[in-house]
Amino acid sequence: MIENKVVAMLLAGGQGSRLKELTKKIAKPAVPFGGKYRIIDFALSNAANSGIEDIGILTQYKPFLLNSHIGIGSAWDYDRNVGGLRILPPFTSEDGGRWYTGTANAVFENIDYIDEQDPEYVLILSGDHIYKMDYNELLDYHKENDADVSIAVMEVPWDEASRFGIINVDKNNKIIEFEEKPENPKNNMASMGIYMFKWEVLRNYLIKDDENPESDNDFGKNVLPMMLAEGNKMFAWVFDGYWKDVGTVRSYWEANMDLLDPNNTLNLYDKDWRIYTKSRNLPPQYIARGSDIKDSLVNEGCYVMGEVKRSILFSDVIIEEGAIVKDSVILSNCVIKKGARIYNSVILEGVNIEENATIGSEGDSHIYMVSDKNIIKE
Amino acid sequence: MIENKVVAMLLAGGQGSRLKELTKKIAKPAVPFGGKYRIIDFALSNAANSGIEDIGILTQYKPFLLNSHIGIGSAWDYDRNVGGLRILPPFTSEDGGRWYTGTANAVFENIDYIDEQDPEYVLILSGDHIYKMDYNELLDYHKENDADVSIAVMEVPWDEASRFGIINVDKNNKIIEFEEKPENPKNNMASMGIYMFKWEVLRNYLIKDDENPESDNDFGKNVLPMMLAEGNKMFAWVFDGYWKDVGTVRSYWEANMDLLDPNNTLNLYDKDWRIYTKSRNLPPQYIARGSDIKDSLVNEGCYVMGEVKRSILFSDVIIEEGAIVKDSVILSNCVIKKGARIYNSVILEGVNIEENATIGSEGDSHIYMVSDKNIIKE
Amino acid sequence: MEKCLGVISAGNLENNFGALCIHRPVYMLPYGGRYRLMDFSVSNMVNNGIKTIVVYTGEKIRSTMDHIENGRPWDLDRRFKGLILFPPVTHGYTSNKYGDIPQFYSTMDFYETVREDTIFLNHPNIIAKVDLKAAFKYFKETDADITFIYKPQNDPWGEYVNCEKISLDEDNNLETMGMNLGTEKEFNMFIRSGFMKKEAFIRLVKEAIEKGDSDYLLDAVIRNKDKYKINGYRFDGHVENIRNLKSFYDANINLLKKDVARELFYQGGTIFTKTKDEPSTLYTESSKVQNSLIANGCVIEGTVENSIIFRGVTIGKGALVKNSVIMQKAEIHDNAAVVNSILDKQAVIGEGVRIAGSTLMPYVVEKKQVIRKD
Amino acid sequence: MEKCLGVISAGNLENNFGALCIHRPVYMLPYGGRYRLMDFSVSNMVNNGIKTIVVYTGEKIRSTMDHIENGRPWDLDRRFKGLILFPPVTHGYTSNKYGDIPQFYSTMDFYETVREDTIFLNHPNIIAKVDLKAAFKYFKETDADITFIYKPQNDPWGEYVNCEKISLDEDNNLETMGMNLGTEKEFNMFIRSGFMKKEAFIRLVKEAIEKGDSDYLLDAVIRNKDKYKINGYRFDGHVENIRNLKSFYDANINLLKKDVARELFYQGGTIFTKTKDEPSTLYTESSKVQNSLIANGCVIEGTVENSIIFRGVTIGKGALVKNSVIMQKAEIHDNAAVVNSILDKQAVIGEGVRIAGSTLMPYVVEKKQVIRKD
Repeated sequence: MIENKVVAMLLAGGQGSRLKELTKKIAKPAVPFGGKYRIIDFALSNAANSGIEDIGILTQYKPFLLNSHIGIGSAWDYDRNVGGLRILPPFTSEDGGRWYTGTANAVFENIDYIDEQDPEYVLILSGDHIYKMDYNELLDYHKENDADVSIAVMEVPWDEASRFGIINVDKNNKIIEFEEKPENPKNNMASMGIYMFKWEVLRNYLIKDDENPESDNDFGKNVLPMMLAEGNKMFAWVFDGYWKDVGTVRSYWEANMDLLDPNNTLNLYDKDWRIYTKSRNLPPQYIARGSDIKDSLVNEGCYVMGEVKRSILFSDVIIEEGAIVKDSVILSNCVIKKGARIYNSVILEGVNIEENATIGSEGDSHIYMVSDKNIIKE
Repeated sequence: MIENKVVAMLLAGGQGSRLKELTKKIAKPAVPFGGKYRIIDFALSNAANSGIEDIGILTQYKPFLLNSHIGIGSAWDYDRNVGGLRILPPFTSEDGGRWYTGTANAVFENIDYIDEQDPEYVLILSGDHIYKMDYNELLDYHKENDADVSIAVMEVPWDEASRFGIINVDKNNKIIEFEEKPENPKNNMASMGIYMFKWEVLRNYLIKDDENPESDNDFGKNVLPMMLAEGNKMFAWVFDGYWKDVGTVRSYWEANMDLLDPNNTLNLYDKDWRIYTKSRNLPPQYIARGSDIKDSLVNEGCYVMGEVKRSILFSDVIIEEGAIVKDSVILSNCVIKKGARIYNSVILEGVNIEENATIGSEGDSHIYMVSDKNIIKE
Repeated sequence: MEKCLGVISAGNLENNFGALCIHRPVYMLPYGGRYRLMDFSVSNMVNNGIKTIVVYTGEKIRSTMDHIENGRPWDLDRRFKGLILFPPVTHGYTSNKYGDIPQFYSTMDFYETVREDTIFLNHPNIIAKVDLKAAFKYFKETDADITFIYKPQNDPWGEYVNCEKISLDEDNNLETMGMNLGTEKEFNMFIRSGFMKKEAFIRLVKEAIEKGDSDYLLDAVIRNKDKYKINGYRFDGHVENIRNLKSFYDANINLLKKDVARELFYQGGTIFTKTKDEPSTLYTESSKVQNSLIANGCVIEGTVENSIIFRGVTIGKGALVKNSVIMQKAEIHDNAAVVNSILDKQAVIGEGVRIAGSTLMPYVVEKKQVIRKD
Repeated sequence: MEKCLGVISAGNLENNFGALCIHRPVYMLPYGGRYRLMDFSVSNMVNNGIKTIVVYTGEKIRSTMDHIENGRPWDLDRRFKGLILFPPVTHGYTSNKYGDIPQFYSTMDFYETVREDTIFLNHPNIIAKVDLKAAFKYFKETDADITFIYKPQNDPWGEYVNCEKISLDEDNNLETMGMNLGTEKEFNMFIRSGFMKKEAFIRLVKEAIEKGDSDYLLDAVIRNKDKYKINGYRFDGHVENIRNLKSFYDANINLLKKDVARELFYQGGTIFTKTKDEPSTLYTESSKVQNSLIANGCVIEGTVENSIIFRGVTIGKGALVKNSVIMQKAEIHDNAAVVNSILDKQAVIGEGVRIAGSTLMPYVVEKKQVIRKD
């Protein structure tokens, strides 16, 4: 065993149905974000930048695009033949096949994989969140406290606290109570779904949880409360950077728009903490004479002849002459034809907006999600 | 689409229960063979040497060791981020998860994967067989005949023909009849379970087969007979090299012993058709003063002080002073202690044979399979 | 193309490029916003099915090794086949010789053992998206020993003086090959790519060494042209023949033409290059960009016109960049002006500084050079 | 060890190895049946957690590149960190200079940008399985600028004359460093490995260039030893200091000692090397092997005693190989005899040929040399 070895298990099976058309064909971690990324890139890049050498990706729901995005992990330098990144879908053994029934069960089913890596610590991550975090800080905190589990938490606005799993702590940040979406929260510290466990402790509890037929095999609902009840040393580690769980179409749009704020704390230009993604090897963007781009992020392969304001263009987007795009997110391979006007919209991959079509209006308070089949107003 | 592009689909889900203890913890393709290989290495190396660039490995039963053996495919030069080798276990979609129900179903469930590679031909392989074959010869034959499917066949002894799927052909080797394990075979040409399909044809039949609730979703039993009945162009391609399906303990032992015959047609020393396997990076073997090795294959990491005759030692085997090993196959990490005598045996991985113990005897007609729990006599 | 081996051999023209080639060979010159010249050669071979490519690196090998990453961008970082670098041999027989013949000779073992029977020779400083499969078919069908690829080049202004010129008979067989001196308004420009039977290649190299009469393979071909069947394959697409600073600058600026960009970037497959993980480019409130090619990772607050901007460049408020080629991570500070210039990597143009060249002779700022107002 | 950078710099001793080093640097000499010398350096660093390793290759770079495969055998073929080769610069300031200082200087940019703050310097021609984690801990705990690793070497016969000798005070701080002339029967042999703060390394290199007083880093250290805290870390394991043909031969034959083989092959982790996909070794009816180390892929029909046999060697019927080192793919035909010899790769000893050296001066057969009876 290498000292302090950490294996990360990244839960990437989430369906994310509130994202509607965005997750119709793909799992939530595969949803495009920020001009060139997919949501899972953030957790994967955090792991790579934190020097975590072994990572298992737990997939289940519609893994096809996710598999092809991740490949063998080359973009994150995880393409090692021994260790590195492994995609871990459900499999079958003597007693037949079993689908993952919950977050804890997904890890339980892969105890053999983790044992083979022989780690001291296991880090549970979710592929659903957008944030930059150095997991070494969590690890250091975990070791200082000699904790059995350390949970990353962050302050949320008091009026939103009842939407989260709230964690109550003593003055040393030792966890004394979990409250799952409490009506009257005592606290506004929400769990981020990021857990650092001692592997030997987690291993025992995963087996124990599996033996309980009443359990939903979920970390937040079952495993962590059981550990607390049995007196394990559990600490909360407070994170204060940018973090977003893009659960709805509006929060998805907002999180994208956040990137245009020059003071946004998710600085994508930080050379010391790059977010990596699969490269599409496209040529540079071409900005034509007569175009007008301001306050926008534009990716490779785009061809811009029209007007783009406060918007994000993913790769290979064409904005024709006279088209206007404002306060919008245009995913890859879209064409916004001549004279079309787009406001406050999320245009899904490969959608063509016809000439002179109009979606939304300047100053509109709604968000529009446009697929090739329909427009959802939110 | 690249001209003549072939995607191989390698069926590696087989349980191989007649191999007894050898397949207790692993799938048959992961069974060790020939001093340093696992059975699947032959099909994988054939594919690599034939220049096939994309290969999907269909796993289901106990894939753990197989996954760790294959890794990302580095040993076979398949560790590419786009294309290359992909392990394809069952997965879930909107209508829930489905385990592979048969050989054809396993391929059917991965139509999306194959479509993404966009091949002209799909080659179906099995990970259960030991042979060297240039699949280009099969492809050339397939193209010459403009066949919908070409099946590799080989002559088997007449008295064994009723154990195989027998293929009856006309004078041009066009297939006219399938007989599954016929009591009175008309022919001794047996199917090797290696099929070259036009992908568009196979694709249709996979969908058709899936729609038939009566089908077992098996190539040999269902898909190929249906294709024949519907008048597709099907040809048999005759292979005349070494080929072995090691179905039983005895045939496993025999196939290993074949390698000691200097005239064996499975020449492992052929530099133009290497069999690749995961490297364990062990130091050379050490042959001590006083040892006596003849007619044997010995692998890296071995330490031989005793007598070894007509035997195969896998890696890291220790033969102590005065021990005798004859006509036997000793898998990795075994220790044969002082004075022990082993005849006609297959010793499973990591077994220690105690001092002065005896298994079998010189000239014995039985084969012994020795695990750490028991000895099976066959 | 499975049986064809790609051979990239670049020669040494560094002196024609001044400060741009102090630390890099010509084929490593940045081009088109995110590429190096050689990316076009290698990608075109890979997209046409060539699986093994050897590169004679020349002496300035560090930048090549850093960029090529053992072939990773082209999926050529393989156990078998893939991309192989041959740095120059600096000891033994070949060490003090000029020309490509001694370098080819030093790797004869390699040619004699590989299974490929055809060699595709390529000069990476000439960019052309030739359909190699079609050219290879022609080479095979005519059973030539050597097929040279040429372009009929219209050249009323003598811009292509010193380029290679070939003439062919009515059956497309080679008559002569030499240097174009501009005596005709149109000539057949040999683009220094072509197919050659491996046995002919080996024989030409060995005989040149034995006779001591040629240091360069092309010379050996000419001397022995009657012994081989040599013909030409005509290419009519766009060609950039980059042989000095001016043609390098023009080749970049030409990419602002839609047709040229479409052909070189898209036709016949993707151009692969080393991935840099830059985020998208940010255009701020004050940016104004017209007719320019912009790579990722830039932050643009100023005005950009008719220019090629590489990855990670920052252009400050009030700054003007016009008719220029700005390489990776260059910084142009507020209110600076850069006109008709080439900025090498990480060059810094300080606040308010104004530099300008002419389109005939662009102003070159060296790698990491800092120009400030004093 | 995350913050420590491995630096392998080999110098040029090729002349001491005659025909064995015409085409390879010393650190590429085959060793132990399937390895090259440098495999031990690189593997030991990797097994101790060093993630970035740079290698100053020297001029004979082709064999190095072929073997190292961009770091693949050590899982160092990475996008970030990994193994980096620095071939010598053959242009500009450093091109005509001897010594390691100019080469280090030519890569100053690299040292100034990497995040590691410590450098582990290693000489690949000295094999020692030092527990680098323990040594690094000592370096950190003593807050030294430089920690040299040494072995107390018993040398009654003066075999280690010309090796580096150091003396330390009672607190283990460096007093002197020079060349051992055999005046003492036991001396502290510096094994040319050690840790150094990156800032000290950069300062030493830059000052040496500015003052022009040292071409070698070790010279610069000695000249400035009062400016730095320099101490020693004692290593008591087995050391092979390979500096000429005799010590190279002995180092191979020493692996027949069980203790030496166990320490060098197994202690502290696996030695990784390029994989060759050889099948197991076949011993036929007529083979007789005693006290020998045999790699895979051999076919042995003759007699082998006290020898090291590399991968893919064939030894014919009635042939005798004794006290010899037989490198990869050598062929020893029927009834030949090879005693006290070193056969380089692919050497061929024809039927019935007998060659013999002495253990003090083994007979060397060059790569691909064929010796036949006439």
